[in-house]
Amino acid sequence: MRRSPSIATPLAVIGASLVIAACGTGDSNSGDDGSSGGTSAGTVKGGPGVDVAAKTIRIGDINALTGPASALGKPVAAGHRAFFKALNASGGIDGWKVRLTIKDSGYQPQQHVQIYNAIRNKVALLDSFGSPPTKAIQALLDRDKLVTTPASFDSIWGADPVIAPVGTPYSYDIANALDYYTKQGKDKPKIGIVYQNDEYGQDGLRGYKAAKDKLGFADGGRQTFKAGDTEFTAQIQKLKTAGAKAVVVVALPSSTGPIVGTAAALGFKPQWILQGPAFLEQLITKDGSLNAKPTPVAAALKGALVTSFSAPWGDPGAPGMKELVAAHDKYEPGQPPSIYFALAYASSKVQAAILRKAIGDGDLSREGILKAKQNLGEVDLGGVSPSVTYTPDGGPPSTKSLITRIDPSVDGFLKPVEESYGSDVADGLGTGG
Amino acid sequence: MRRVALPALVVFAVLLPFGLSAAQLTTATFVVIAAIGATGLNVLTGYAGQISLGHAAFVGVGAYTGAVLGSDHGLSAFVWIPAAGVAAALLGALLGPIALRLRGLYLAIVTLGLVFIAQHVFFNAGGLTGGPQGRAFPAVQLGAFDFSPGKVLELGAVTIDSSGLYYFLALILFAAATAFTWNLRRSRAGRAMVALREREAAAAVMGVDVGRVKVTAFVVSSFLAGISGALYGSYLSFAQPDQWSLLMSIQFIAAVIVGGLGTTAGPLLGCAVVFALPSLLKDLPFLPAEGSGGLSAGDLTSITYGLLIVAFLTLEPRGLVGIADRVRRSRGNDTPSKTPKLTVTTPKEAHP
Amino acid sequence: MTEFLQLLFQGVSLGATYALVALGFVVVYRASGVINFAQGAMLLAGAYTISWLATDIGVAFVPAVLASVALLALAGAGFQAGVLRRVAGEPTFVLVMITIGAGIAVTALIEALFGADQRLLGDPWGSSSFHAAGVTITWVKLWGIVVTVAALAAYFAFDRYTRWGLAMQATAEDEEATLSLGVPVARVHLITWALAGSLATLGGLFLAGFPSSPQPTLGDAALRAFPAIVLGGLRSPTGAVVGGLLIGVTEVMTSGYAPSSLGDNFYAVAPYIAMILILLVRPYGLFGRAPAERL
Amino acid sequence: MLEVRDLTLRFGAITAFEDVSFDVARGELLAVIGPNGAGKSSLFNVLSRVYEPQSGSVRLGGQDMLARHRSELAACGVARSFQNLGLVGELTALENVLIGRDHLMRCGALRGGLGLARTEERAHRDAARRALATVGAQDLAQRVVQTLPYGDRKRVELARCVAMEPQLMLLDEPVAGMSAAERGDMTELVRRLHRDQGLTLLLVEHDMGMVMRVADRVLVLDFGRPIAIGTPAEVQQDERVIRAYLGEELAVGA
Repeated sequence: MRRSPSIATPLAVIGASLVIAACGTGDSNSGDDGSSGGTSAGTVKGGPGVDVAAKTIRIGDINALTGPASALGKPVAAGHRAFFKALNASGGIDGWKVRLTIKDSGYQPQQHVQIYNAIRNKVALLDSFGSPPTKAIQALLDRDKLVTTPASFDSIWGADPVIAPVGTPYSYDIANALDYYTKQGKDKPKIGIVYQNDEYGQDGLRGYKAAKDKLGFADGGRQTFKAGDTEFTAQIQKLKTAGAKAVVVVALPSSTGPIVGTAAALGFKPQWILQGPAFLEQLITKDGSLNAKPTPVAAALKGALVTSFSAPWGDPGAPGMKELVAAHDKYEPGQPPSIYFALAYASSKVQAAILRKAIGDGDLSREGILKAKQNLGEVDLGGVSPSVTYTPDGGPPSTKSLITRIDPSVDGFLKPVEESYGSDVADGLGTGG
Repeated sequence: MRRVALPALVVFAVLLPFGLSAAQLTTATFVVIAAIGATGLNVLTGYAGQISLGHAAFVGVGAYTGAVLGSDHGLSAFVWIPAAGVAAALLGALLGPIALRLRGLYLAIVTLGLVFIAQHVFFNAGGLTGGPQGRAFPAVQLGAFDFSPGKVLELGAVTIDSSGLYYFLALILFAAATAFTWNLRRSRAGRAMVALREREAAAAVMGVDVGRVKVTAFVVSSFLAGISGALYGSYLSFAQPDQWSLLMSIQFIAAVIVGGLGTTAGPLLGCAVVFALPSLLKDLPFLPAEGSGGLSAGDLTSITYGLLIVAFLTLEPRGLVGIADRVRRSRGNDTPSKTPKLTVTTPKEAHP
Repeated sequence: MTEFLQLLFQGVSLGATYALVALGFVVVYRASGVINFAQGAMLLAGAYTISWLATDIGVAFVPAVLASVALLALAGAGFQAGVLRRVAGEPTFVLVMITIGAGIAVTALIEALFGADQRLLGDPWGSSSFHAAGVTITWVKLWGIVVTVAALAAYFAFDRYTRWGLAMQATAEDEEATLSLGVPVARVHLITWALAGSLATLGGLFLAGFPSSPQPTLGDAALRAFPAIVLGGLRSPTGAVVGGLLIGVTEVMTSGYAPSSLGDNFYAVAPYIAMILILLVRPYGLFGRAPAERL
Repeated sequence: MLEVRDLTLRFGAITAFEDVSFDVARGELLAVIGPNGAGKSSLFNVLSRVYEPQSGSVRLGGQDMLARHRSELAACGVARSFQNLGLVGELTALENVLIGRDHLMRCGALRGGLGLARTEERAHRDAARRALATVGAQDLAQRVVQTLPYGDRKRVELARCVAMEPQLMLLDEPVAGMSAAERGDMTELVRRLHRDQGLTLLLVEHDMGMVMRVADRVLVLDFGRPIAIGTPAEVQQDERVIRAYLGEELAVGA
């Protein structure tokens, strides 16, 4: 006969294990495990991801090469690669070479955490793609004091010393663009906004609201949508009925097309103001190159304002552009010209500047790199993006926006109208959150 | 055989973290956390035969309950972890009556709708969930134990870091959940669930209160989903409403099916495959390095992952436990274990 | 009023596309009791095949569409013969899970082959439109409705007047009995999957048409067709069409008129809420009947 | 004890049975017979609340059965077996019998899962074993039901009915599909339950041999109408019964 069925009562399992509660946790002496050549040699102190003997520094890049953001992640990865290949080929940073480890998290926070834990003791600096995944590792970054450059422009990054965003927060861009737009005309036009119902959209909305309060234009309607939607008629119809003269679009390119296209079909032709990520070269032509077949929405997008991350491709007005295009042509010729490539290139440049300062200070430990970042001061990005400034006080690295206008007849389709536009509205925004 | 296997498994599970790299331990922790939720779904789908694609909603409710009580009200993890289960269970109890009216794949689709409705609520209940921006989740604090990143537990020569602590906490809760469902399956309620799965109308005639049993199955299932969600949110530390997606539900149901429906070992085995496989595949040496052009490792991983599910279920529809059975039988001992086949009653309707 | 008519037109046109997708689900479900979760991936594959033929290869648009419909029909039948036939008789949910796995693989394959960037569809309509009673009607939407009606008519004629249609109905009623009558049930299953592939392609075509474009997220639209099939009743082709239209109109109308107290983007969940409410009243959908209970 | 009055069941235009009335006294064994399609199984399904009748009443010990949900019947003292077996194939015989005791058990999922229901569980396992012993299947307790031969499964099902501790037992073709020897055993078993334990039984059966041997009275249905009721001997002589069975073998004796 079988014994009556039971294994240890679940309660007992929990109870027994809690007996160990006599002990407790303490702080780890973090950071110094797992690094190769972590001791000081010569005059430079090493740290995780730094090989002092071989003079190499490893930078991690947790990117989104698959999944919903992969259209943006791929050029970003290419930009990082191109910059460091060019840098190493020209002798590196005072003889130090930089190695890049690129991993794909598919824009999933859980994957991001897993990958982060895999590489955290092997890298000296980190690139992290996207707001949600970066927020998932933010507590870990703070713990590990790992200086991280997010490919994301949430206003909130300015408040965290280990995060080094390279660029102007979304809300600042919107505020600046609206300031610029309203100052072009004499009367106060009605302005509406269409935004994606996520944190990216919310940050854009924050800029819109601040601008509306400060600049005093009339509300032309606030419409939301979900990423992946294909049907926008109702939203557009409402903006049209409200009589919006200008409409801010905080979207990803896959939604920008349908939004602008629907409006055009309904005979609604406002001044479009696109938040940087809403634009992609493929919105204008088949493969994003100048003479390829135009898309059905290309005509409607002509003249739209775009707060771009970076100067137009090959912009002669930006001294840094020449070097960028050269690096692109030599190392990543397969990547079509993209503002994301330029953005990533610029952010790598900031990382190199941080490392250069840390090497100069003789301290490549995590603490040393963090100190270098906080005391870096202004970094000139050669006009590719507005220059950025890092101080111990934190705050956004840049409050200026690069405002461009869509022109399908030029390479990259963006024509700068203001290289570095600032406004009181933007300056009053703070880091939010 | 079984008497050796269980202690051996326990020893293995306890020693495992010390043989893993930080990344592998993270993966293992996520797997065990997910296995708690899968154990719940195994009760609902494996025992009671109710197919739910809504598990992610319950996981999300648990996670947010934990966050609100633990972070916003500063309660102890002794409170917010169980409370997360209770909150999710309450939602499950509310849904049970709806499930009573629906059969088979109709229920699957309605629960699929639940995921979207829950996401809509999460997106709009900004005060609780942070809205679209997402919110931070509290680290577990159990008395003197602090699970925050950077804290370590030193037991003599052994050091356990934050990931390790989460791993062990999840392991203990998983063991408790498994013991609970093991007992359940061998008690009145568990038998009633199996009877319900096989012959709903006949079970009722035999005196099984079909309504109550269904609600019970939903409650147990969503309770464990809630616990799993609380730990998941806490370990992940930050999440946005779209974290609790249909994909997550599909991963859970895939885990219990791949593991072997209605079996004791199924949920853990299935979770190991479903939640660890993608990260393991990515590290295969023959895949091209990320960003080196051509097919990306990420794409290849997804393709392989999908094809593996297809190939696996085509070759062994009874799941991993079915394979274990085959191996055992080919060695010539033991009768096949009692892996039930889930027969969805496909309602035959008359239509005009 | 104009606004209402405009939204109504958009709703009907969206609903027509959902109807195509929903019919694809129902055709498979009727014959085999399986909900094909790979329908979204098939739709995506259809849209990309059209785009690839029409813009990369340079095939004229109409032949490109016809070729894609044929290719996807073959792919559907191939999947049935190569995979699903091997697991015939296994629990329904194992089969459903297999379709989920196939969906994941196909979606990832498309992304790997074509990249995540948007593409051109290669259709002749673009953004061209005309006006009627103040309502803007884009040609692509109008054609969407026309093709849907034609496809549905063809399907119903096939179902009603050919022996395959009768065989499909019989298989749906009782597979074993049908088999014993000498109906080649295996071929019936092949045909249903081929039909599902064709219908998905047409659905993909119009979902990817202006103002949208072929992009990897298009497959998610199949999820929105779920409420449609449940509303109508999983086994009822008529129900799929009515359900599809209902869901399309509900979605666009709530997008236009839902009060903001219901939360942002209420339209995205309105179809599911409608579905649940209707199922509470009619557990087998509008056109389904409760099955006779078996002991 | 059981009073059935004017019971009518229709499926759309098809009438399963019409105006069926009969009584079953306490301790009586009433057999329902009739040609295929006479409505016998439908009658059982109405009595066990699977089908909803269009009209009529069913009372058990004075209580209105039609007001009860089918899952309450067990608690009211009604047990039934199924023509196509109502067993769960993956479970052991013992577990199947235990399902029949569900309505007699009180511990819920929480206590069951925490392992706090063992006293109750043990008591009911003993009762279930006794029920298996009653039908001579005590050795089958730990066997998985789907591995058992058909005759044994029938016995396990009968054991479950016994374990339900009913006042009224409905048996749906208990010897269908059995070998001659098994039929003999089963007939004996039913007779013992009836005679020795004083159970009230309602029996649907095709096997006239069994019916004639065990039944106190017989109700004959034809095309959904009761055409005769009486002792086995009376019914055998009834002209309408003989006419109804014309062309069908009226197997008398064994």
